[in-house]
Amino acid sequence: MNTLIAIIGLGVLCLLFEILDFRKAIIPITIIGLLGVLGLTISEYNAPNSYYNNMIVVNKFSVCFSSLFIVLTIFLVALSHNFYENHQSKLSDFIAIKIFLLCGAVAMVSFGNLAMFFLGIEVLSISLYILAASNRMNLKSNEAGMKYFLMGSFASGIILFGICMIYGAMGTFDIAEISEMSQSAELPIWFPIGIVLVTIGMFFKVAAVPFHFWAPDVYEGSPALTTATMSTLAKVVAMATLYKLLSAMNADINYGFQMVIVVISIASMTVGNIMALKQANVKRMLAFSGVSHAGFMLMTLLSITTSAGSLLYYATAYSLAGIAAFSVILYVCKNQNNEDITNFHGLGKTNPLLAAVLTGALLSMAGIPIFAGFFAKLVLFSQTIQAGYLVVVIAAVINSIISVGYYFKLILAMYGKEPNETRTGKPFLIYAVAIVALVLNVIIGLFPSVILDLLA
Amino acid sequence: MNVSLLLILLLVGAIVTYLAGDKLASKVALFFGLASLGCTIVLLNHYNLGENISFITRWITQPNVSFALKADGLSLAMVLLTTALTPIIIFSSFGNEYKNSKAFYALILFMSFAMTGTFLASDGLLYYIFWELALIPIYFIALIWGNGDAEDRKKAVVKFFIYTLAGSLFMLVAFVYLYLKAGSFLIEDLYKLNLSSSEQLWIFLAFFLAYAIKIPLIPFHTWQANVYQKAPTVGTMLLSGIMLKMGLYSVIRWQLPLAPLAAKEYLPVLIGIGIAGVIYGSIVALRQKDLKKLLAYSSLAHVGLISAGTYTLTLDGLRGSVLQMIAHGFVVVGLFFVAEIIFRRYETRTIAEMGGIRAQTPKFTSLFLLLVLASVALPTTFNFVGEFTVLYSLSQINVWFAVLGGTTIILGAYYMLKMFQYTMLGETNKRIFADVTANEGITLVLIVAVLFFFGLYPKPIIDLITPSLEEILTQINRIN
Amino acid sequence: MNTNIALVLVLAPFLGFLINVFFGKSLGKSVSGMIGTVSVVVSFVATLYFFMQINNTKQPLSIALFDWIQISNIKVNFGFLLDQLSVLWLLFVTGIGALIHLYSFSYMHDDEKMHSFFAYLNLFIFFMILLVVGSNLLVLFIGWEGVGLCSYLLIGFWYKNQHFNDAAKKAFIMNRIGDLGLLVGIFIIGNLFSTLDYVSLKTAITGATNLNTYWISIAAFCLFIGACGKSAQIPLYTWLPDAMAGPTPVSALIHAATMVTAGIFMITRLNFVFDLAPQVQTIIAIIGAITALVAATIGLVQNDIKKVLAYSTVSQLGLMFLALGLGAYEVAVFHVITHAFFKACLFLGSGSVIHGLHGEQDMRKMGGLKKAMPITYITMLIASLAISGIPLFSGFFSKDEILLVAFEHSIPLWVVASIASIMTAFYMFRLMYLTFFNEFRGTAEQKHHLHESPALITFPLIVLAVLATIGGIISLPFPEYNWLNGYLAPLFTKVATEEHGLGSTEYLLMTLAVIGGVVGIAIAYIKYNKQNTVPAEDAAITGFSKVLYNKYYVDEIYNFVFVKTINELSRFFRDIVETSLSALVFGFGKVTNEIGFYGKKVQNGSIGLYLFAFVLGLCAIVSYLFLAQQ
Amino acid sequence: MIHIPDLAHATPVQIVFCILAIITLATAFLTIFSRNPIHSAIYLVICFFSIAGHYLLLNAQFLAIVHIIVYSGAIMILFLFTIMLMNLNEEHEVHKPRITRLGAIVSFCLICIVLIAIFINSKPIVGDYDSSGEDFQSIKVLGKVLLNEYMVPFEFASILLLVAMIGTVLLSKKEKLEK
Amino acid sequence: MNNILNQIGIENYIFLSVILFCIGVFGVLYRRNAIIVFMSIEIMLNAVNLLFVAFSTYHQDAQGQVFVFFSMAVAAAEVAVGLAILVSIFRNLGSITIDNLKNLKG
Repeated sequence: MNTLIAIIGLGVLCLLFEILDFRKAIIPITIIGLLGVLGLTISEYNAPNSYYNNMIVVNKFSVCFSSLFIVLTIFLVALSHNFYENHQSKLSDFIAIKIFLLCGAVAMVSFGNLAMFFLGIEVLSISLYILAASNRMNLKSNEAGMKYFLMGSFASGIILFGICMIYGAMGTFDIAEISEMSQSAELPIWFPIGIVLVTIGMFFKVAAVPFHFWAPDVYEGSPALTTATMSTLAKVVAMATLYKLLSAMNADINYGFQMVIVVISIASMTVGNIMALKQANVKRMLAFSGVSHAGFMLMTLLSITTSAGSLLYYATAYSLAGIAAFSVILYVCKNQNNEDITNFHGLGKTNPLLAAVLTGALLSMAGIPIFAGFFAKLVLFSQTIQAGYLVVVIAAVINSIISVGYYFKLILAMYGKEPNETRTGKPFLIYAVAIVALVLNVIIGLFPSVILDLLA
Repeated sequence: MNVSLLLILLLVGAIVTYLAGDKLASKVALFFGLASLGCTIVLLNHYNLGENISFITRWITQPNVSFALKADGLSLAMVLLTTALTPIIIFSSFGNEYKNSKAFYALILFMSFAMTGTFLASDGLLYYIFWELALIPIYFIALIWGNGDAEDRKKAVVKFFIYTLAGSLFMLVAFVYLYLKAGSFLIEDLYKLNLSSSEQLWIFLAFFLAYAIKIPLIPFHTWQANVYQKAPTVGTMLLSGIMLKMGLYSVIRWQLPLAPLAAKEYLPVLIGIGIAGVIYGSIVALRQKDLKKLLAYSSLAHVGLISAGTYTLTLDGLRGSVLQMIAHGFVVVGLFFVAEIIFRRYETRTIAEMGGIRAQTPKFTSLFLLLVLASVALPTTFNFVGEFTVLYSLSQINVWFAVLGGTTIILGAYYMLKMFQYTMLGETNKRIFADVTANEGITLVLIVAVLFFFGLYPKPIIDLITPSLEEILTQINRIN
Repeated sequence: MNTNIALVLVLAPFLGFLINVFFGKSLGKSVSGMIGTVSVVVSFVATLYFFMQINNTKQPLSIALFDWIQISNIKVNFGFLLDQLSVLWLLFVTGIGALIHLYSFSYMHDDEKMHSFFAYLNLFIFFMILLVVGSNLLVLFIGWEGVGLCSYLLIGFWYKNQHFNDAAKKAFIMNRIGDLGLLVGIFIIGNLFSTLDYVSLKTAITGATNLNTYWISIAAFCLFIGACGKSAQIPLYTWLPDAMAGPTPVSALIHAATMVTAGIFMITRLNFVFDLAPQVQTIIAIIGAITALVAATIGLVQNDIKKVLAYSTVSQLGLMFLALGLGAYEVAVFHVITHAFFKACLFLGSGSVIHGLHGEQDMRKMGGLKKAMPITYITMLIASLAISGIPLFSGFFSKDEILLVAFEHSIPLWVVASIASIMTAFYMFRLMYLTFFNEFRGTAEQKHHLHESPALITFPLIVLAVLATIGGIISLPFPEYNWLNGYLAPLFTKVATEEHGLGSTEYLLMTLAVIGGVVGIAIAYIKYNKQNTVPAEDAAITGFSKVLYNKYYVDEIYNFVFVKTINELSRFFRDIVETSLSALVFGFGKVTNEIGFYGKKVQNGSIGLYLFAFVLGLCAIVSYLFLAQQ
Repeated sequence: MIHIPDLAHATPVQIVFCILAIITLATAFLTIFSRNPIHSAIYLVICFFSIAGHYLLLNAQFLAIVHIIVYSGAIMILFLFTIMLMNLNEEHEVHKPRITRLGAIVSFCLICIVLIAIFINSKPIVGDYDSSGEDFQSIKVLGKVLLNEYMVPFEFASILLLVAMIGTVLLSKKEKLEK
Repeated sequence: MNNILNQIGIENYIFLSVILFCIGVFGVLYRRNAIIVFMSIEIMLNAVNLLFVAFSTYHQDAQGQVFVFFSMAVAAAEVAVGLAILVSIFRNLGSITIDNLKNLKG
């Protein structure tokens, strides 16, 4: 609860700064503020509580994920400095929207009532619609915003319908009550329908096949920083929320539902990876890679009672790698009008450090050891095998192999090609974010218990 | 004093080398390579005195993973191979100029680190991590410092990486499965498992895929020749000298004890695959135009024989293959170095463009010939000891295996001598072939000396590896 | 003491090798030659010491040095066994070796790489000694492969000529085919008896009651294949004539006197194994007889002086195998020794001729050398008489014993062997007449330079000629004077040939053999001396003699059946199998890439399509869960 | 099971429901089918009014009023403004490809059939509906619920609106630096 | 107070809502004019709102109606943002046909 309030306060503060003409201070203050919020959030780790008639429930799950989101936001805000250099007059808006986005995200993992869930997801989505379309003179950005908006609202409609069904079945929006009532034998069919519809809506948000079509287009069209936000923060949020929804409402995940998850998970991995192979645009490639990672993360739903820790771990690993990768992309494509892979040619020679960071990030996503991505996959595999879904794991393994194909395409471009231009300037924040994100990734890769034990 | 010191040394070496800058990198790397060799020898001494040099500590609680390094004779023998070859390989590269050499030498040491780790790890996951880690440096070494057309090289290297990764991921699944059964990744705990024969079969297959690609056994070898050809010679040496042995070592350490029933059931098939590799590799090698490719196929033939020996599941087979692994490691490094020496002078690897070198440099010729002879397992070379033991073990299973596997001594002689004839003999080449430099000479002499010393007196190594092999064998034979 | 002397015996040539390899060039030709020769002489002296000792004590010496290889329960020791057989072998190996070193001293003096020649020769002697004195099959195998290696090095000594290199390679590879057989034989023996040591093997076999004769036969057969390779028997004999590419002393030492007899040594050494495999013995005898005949027929028409001698060697080896196959080991050994004397003499003589003619080897371009090279002529004549089985020369005794044994066991074999002997007499004298009689047919330039070889060449010739003459006395066909049989008796488990006096049959046979030899010589005399026929030019050879001249086209057949096949197979594997395997692996990547390519077309940017997919997905999930489940 | 009200014995409420339902569905369809966006907008307004009628039928007067104010009053005006702004009166729409229509119709039929089939398949509600007799939907009660229990979401909705506001500003504001 | 659902039945409301929702879905798929698509989405949301109220009556519970307020707020916010995006597209493209938005694909 405190987290939420603090974040909102920070957002408002941002807007105020603009009015007070403290534009220069916005980013530092925000970062410091967010660090404070992070501390505040972590302090609640051992104090699970629920606030305001169960509207907000703070537990370990919410604290952990909120902290992850805050960390990601810190990175994203830090990257904003460089990215919005030429948009100073809108800086406060951008930052404020990011912070509100964060509070939507926090609401989504700490809701105790479906109203909060719905509002949270809408705050998040609307912020993203805006961010996607924020490059108003660029048709691609417009298109991305429009596509995202149309499909997102469509999905919101589905989610709303689902919530309505749940309400029809239970007569309440309170998660705890729903959870309690779902134990009773006589349930109207509305409840499972509602759950399924909400799940489908969330599938859209995490971009799982066949609800993924928006992702590559939107990722490609949006400004790079927004893409970074979507592919790291938004995806992780949506996944965590889906997990929380299904686990908190004690939904009956029967055999059929598990089959659906299995199929969607495998389809997401496969389609995402295969489609990514032929992409020339890096953002688009990472969008498809995100689709496949969504498929991986969906595997956690198959062992929902025990997999919170592994989801957190996977999400952390994936998003940290994503942040590191995107900071390099931001740097490389700063003054380019596209994010084609050709921009990366020879980066290994012109800028070995960032090339190494990007390589590390991609290796992490591909699941190569010592990077966190490896452990994430390992834990996931072990949980899924334990749950008895060896088939999914085999599919996941085959997909990991395919994924190496396109991750290495980028690495090859960096090391195997001659550079076609030189870049000057060493934006400190980008370097800092890239390195810190990757170092964090490696650290949790070396000491996975740090994260895994949080939600064990 | 325990084996973790060795790993730390190599890792620190990699970092220091990178920091040392381009000029000093090679020397620093050599220093650390030698230091690790020294360290290995000291450790070996401690081990022989009966001290415990293993190292184990809890790493991750959930899943239950330990940072466990266990040094028994087998591991130490392989570590010795790694740490002995690393300085030799580094030293062999002194005649070449590499761009960004600090990264190059750091990667070599890092790879050495990862491979040493693979040989030492006694925790499944740790082992897997090292196993994968070893892949990354060689990928970059081959990609960045390789030779030939960049596109072709990329294709070959990526194929290699994806292919090997593909195999090892299935191994990971197998490990996860075993972990879920045993609740720990520690090899001791995994050994205790009682798996049904169908489980063993699947686990065996998963491991087999990983190892068959890494070793490589036919028909999983298609990456090999291309990568050997494209990689810089140092990379090729690392790959063929040590990395292949990772696969073979793993068969002995992990695959056979964990799934002995499957190995026993499919014993003829497995040996057959190995022997098919011998014959196939030898025959393909006959008509190779590229010297490095020829050596790659010869390597294919040799590892085929080694794996056949391993899958006999007899003490002789295991012992012979370990001996042969070490011997082959040295000889193949030497041969690739010879290819490099010629390349330095003639800028070619095509055999047809060589010839008539002997008249110009008798010393080099003699050393080359000795390596060729070691490669064809002439008695008194280390390779003979290994090959003889392996063939002997094959004959214990079935004489025909020995006969077919033994064709290596005919075909091997055929292609190696043919190669020797067309690279070295004949009318004096018009192009001048400068005599070997001191560095080159020392490297070759060292290798040859090792081969002949252990060829005459393999007892130290036999005594080193036999107890641990016996232990593994009891593990293999625990269920019948 | 014995150990040390044995070590000196073995290591002296090796030391010579090392010195010549490392310092030969700087030491100069004479010194390096001296070192080479002296080291072999040292070995010879040491051998003499042991010979005396063993001849007196009749006790074999066994010397263990160190543990070498460990397989299963077998600990293979690196050790020596000095008994009657090995010492006898050592005697002529080192003895003839020393002579040939001496000979080479002069013969190779013009060659710039004389020091490496001596190094190789020394190395050869070392390996040969190792082969002979090894206490077990593995040490024998070291020597076995080592002499093969030296043979390779020496055949290809003039490495600038790729044909010579081809010949060297061929020799090595064909030897290796045999080596594989030997190895497999060793494996089987090891598996059967858990030991590779001769002494313990012998105790194991003689002491055992129910032996697995099936496997022993197979082992014996495999060992015989090994012997075939090394001793140039059908079907692995083709390398030996090609091996004449090497310098002549090499041909004399390796390809006539010593190395090629290794097969006989090995079979004799393991006589107790072969005795248990009568079928294999029969095969050995038959192969030996056929080889003797086939090689002799080819020898009839060869024009290269060394090729004639080479086929003669093959033929003689065939006779020895015949004896081995018939269980007459001591007879074979006897023939080995006499053959070593006269064949070395012949080769060295031919070398002297070639030396005199500056490298000319074609007999059609020789003739009339009798006057220019009297010593060579006389020594070669003696050796030729010996090989033709003219009484009182050593060859007479040994060959006659073989024929006797053959007659005792099987008339057809005796007939074949006899024919081979007659042919031998014929082509040897064909060689003599073409080389030494009538007029010189070479160029004037060569004629001008004709001269007798220097003393260093002629001295060994004389010594060998003497030995070829009197060598027979070690095994006279009278039991009381047959020293050799008595000397070797402890080696053999059963008495192969009954010690009996000479009956009338034997005398008859002997007479027949002598007549045969004389007839052979007479035909050669009529044809090549009286009529002064010169063999036709290569192109003019027709009919069956063309087949013979081309060695029954065996090389061509082998080339076609094996070498070509394997090369074609290699090409097929390289071009087809490798490519398709590679394509298969790439195929996976390609297919996924293709799918990705088409997948890109599906993602066409239309919101309508995306929503359609959304709705479809929703319907599918909902209907699966709520309609299909009921 | 769906039970079609027997018109002969239908209560007034049922008749009203039917009429409202028909109006709702018909205007919704017309909204989609009319070519002129303005017409669509008008039909939509009618549709919203009919929905408000449903609310009234269900005795949710406050909600009905809010609904009319928000939807018909605010949102529809926004739509109309935009339409006017863009001068979209008629036939701006390009010809729809057949495949689009087909796809739309197929998915419409599918989703309709599937959803309806599910609800038809489901267990019918047996027995009377609860009637607690308590007031649960007067303004007073709604206000209490909204500002007590649902205080946090209520406040949070303001964030939502704030974001939307900032967003629209962001999307329409011209930048000084932007050229 | 009598429960009105006794006369109409919750099923009928569900069917009505479902059909209305589906019409909304249909509209989204059928029309290419972005404004009409927005309207269709509004129809979808309204269908759900109607159902909320019906369920609220069914459960005799105010929460459902409260939720409708939130849903309205969300709808309003969405429309505002959506129209803002639409306007900028119109400015750049001169059209609001969503079929023209096909630059991003593949």
